[in-house]
Amino acid sequence: MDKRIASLAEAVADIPDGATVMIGGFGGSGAPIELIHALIDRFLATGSPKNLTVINNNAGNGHVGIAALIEQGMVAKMICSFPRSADPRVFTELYLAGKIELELVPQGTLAERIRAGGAGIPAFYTPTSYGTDLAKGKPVAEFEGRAYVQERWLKADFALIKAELGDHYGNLTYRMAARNFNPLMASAAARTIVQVSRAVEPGGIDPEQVITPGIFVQGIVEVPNPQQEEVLNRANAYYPEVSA
Amino acid sequence: MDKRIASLAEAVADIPDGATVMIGGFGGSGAPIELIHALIDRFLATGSPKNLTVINNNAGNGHVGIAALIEQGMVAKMICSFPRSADPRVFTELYLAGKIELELVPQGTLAERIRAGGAGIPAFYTPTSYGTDLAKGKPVAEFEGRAYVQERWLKADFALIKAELGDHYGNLTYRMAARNFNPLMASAAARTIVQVSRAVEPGGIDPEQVITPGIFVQGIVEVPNPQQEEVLNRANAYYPEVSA
Amino acid sequence: MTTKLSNAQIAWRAAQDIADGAYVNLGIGFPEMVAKFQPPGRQAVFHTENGVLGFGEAPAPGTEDWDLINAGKKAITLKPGAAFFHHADSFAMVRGGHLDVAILGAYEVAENGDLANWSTGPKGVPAVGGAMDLVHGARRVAVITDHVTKDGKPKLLERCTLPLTGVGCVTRIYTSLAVIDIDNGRFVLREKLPSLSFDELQAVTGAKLHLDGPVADLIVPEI
Amino acid sequence: MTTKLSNAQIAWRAAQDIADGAYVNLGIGFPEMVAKFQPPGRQAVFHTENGVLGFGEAPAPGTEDWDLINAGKKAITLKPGAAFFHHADSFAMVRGGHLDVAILGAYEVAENGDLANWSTGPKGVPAVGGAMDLVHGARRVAVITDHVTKDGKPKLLERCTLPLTGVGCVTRIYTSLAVIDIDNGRFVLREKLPSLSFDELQAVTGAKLHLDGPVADLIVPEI
Repeated sequence: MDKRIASLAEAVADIPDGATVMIGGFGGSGAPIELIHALIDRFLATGSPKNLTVINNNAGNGHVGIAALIEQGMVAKMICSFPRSADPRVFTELYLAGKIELELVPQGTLAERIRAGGAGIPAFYTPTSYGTDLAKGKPVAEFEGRAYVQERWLKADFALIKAELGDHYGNLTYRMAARNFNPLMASAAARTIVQVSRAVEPGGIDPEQVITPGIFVQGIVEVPNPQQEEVLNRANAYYPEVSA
Repeated sequence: MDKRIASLAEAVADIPDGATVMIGGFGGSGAPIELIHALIDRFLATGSPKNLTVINNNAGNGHVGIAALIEQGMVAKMICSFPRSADPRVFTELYLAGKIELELVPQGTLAERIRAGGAGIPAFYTPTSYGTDLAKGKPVAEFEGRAYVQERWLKADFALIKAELGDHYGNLTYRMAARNFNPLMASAAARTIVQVSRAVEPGGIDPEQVITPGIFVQGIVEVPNPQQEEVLNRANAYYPEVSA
Repeated sequence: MTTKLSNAQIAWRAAQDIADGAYVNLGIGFPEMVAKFQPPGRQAVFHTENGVLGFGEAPAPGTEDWDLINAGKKAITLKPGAAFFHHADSFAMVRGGHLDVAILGAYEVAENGDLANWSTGPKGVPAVGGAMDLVHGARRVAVITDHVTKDGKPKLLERCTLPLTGVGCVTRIYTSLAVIDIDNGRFVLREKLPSLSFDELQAVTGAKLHLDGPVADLIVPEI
Repeated sequence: MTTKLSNAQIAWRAAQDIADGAYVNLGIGFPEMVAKFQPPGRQAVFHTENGVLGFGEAPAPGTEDWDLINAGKKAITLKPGAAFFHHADSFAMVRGGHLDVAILGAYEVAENGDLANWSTGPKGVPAVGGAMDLVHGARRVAVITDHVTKDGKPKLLERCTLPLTGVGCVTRIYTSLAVIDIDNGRFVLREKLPSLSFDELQAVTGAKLHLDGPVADLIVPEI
């Protein structure tokens, strides 16, 4: 019942080479920077994990967080809606060099595919992308005179997400727009690891205010005062730090 | 922007004969008893609305709320998962007499069909009911070696729901397990009318704690100290009251 | 000499297989009783379809809050760490494979894992509730039931005769006489009342009972 | 004499068609500007895909909270009555037809309502974001755009040449020269700059402009 994990290193220790990993956040808001950096630390120390498939709305910004993960060569494939950012060079250069794969998914379809993965819905129909290049090869069907595209669920081996409060059972709240993809990814991964800004006892979150019930969470690690990607990028930060 | 409606009578005034009406609640919890009774009052005064299709998890209990709506002969069809209750006589007698139609839907499928209606998903696949009588006539498909049934979205002309707090823009919270189908139905109806136990100014609900954002709500009417179906039934209540 | 287990004793036996920290849904009625018999030192988290995770026992009579009920519409209480959610999220937990165990009642169970527990046929008012979702959602679907019907007919059959709730979904059956696994389309006997011979048990079972290793004595406390 | 509207003026014109109480999504970049020009006495509710309804203008520099951003990753503020939700609920609002208006930029718009605004072709990194959802979700999809490309070529065409964002989705176009409706597969001119003749406008438009009633003068304030 107690899902607390003592350290960031331990929290990411089980992610194997080739894993599919959902990473929460929309741009920097809700991005679990410390969990991502712990994964990089492990890779630098052990050479693993690599060949990851990463699911996130974006493909990194600057040289921290997901951008740093990509920059280390740990990511074989990105599944995202918007691989652009203020500073998308890391992804862009690898992509144009053919060294990283991209599956581009409309943002609402990405969200719904993840939700479907968590909800046991293997496929659903959406009007989104009908008649466009992103619908190529997908089944289409007509309902009530309108055309729709069939989309498949998206699941992951691991989800790395960021929450505000987390109790020992894994019940979570989020902070403002940092909620975004985090609750969906929590539901769609075999193992969901959460960095919470504050760990509380069971009962420390009003049951009305729980956004992610603990049933979707396998591990929580407390990271007080987490870093914001936007702030790091404005300071031109690199991870790991580049020696001057 | 101000979605307040002054009276229960006004709140239900626009529901026409033959309308499809989602009614929130699971058993008595979250059931908008006062809105339902206002609809009965209108029918008794004007003869409308009738021939309603009502979507609810159940089919009424005792002689108040949905049971009273059915007892007045206003309901042509129920779409529900569990038309049984402590006292289901009103529905049972009409059903066995062939005077009311029933579409029986597994509870999770009912919830997901309503959510799909609100989310613009015309169809989805679920393992639920595969190989059973309730899947008869529905398309089936196999995904990753497992068989699934295709289910269609469910929408309504009106939703009558019950919430705890409601601000003038229609942002809502619910009370404990009274949440149940209410937020889903709010999203799936062309017009969602809410009885709130307390109306507050915009800003009176923490944006983190809004369960139903106002975009899904067309009208709210304040009903302080709402009645509980369970309490009414334990008092053997009838609506309208039977004169002694 | 025990000739059959009471419902409470069947529920007790089923409760022994629920791990600490497991997420569990108990069907309405008889299966709800399983919650009372969690072994000491273990704490399961109970889910109810109508949107509560982490609920506790019934409140004292007169203290009920009718906004806080379970799927059987009975009043419940909350434990620390509980959460509320709407019906679609609730069935995302069910259908999405997040529950460890669902324990349901049965009219009939077949050796292929088929379950019939929602309809006794075309007469009367059909009602399905969440059963069809639960049987295809929980990681483990178990049944608790009397071994035979009230008029003594087998409930464990080669094939169900009543309308199905789910196909090939049940993996373990706790009855008033035995504990039986469903494995590759066969009933495999795991435990039986010590007072009962294999042949006596087979005689009240509607399909062949297989053996796969030793059969333990089904011993439960007086309750 | 105005020869073409500035982006701010185009945004101003588009803002005049947004009703009081409307739920509105503004595409990232140029369309965000529409929010600045709500007519007095009207209040729209702005939605951003990343899970906020009811947000306000940008905070003062240095007071940003980077957990409170819009779809363009710019810092925002909240108005009273705002709400947070996750991405699936956010796109339920979009796809489910709950938004009154979406206003987007365009590379090309065709007379059949097709829109191309996400990809300039196979070169570079493709990025789509929420555009494909918005064009099939909002009740009214409008485009704001310069009337021609930077090198003077028409952006309003018989058929799009770039990869489509959506099929038959746009119903009104606010350009630097005109306001044009799409009606039954035709561009119907509603307003044009008074300094511009019909023929001059037609000459920079890649498909036939139709008339259906009087053409009003497109008059906007200096901004």
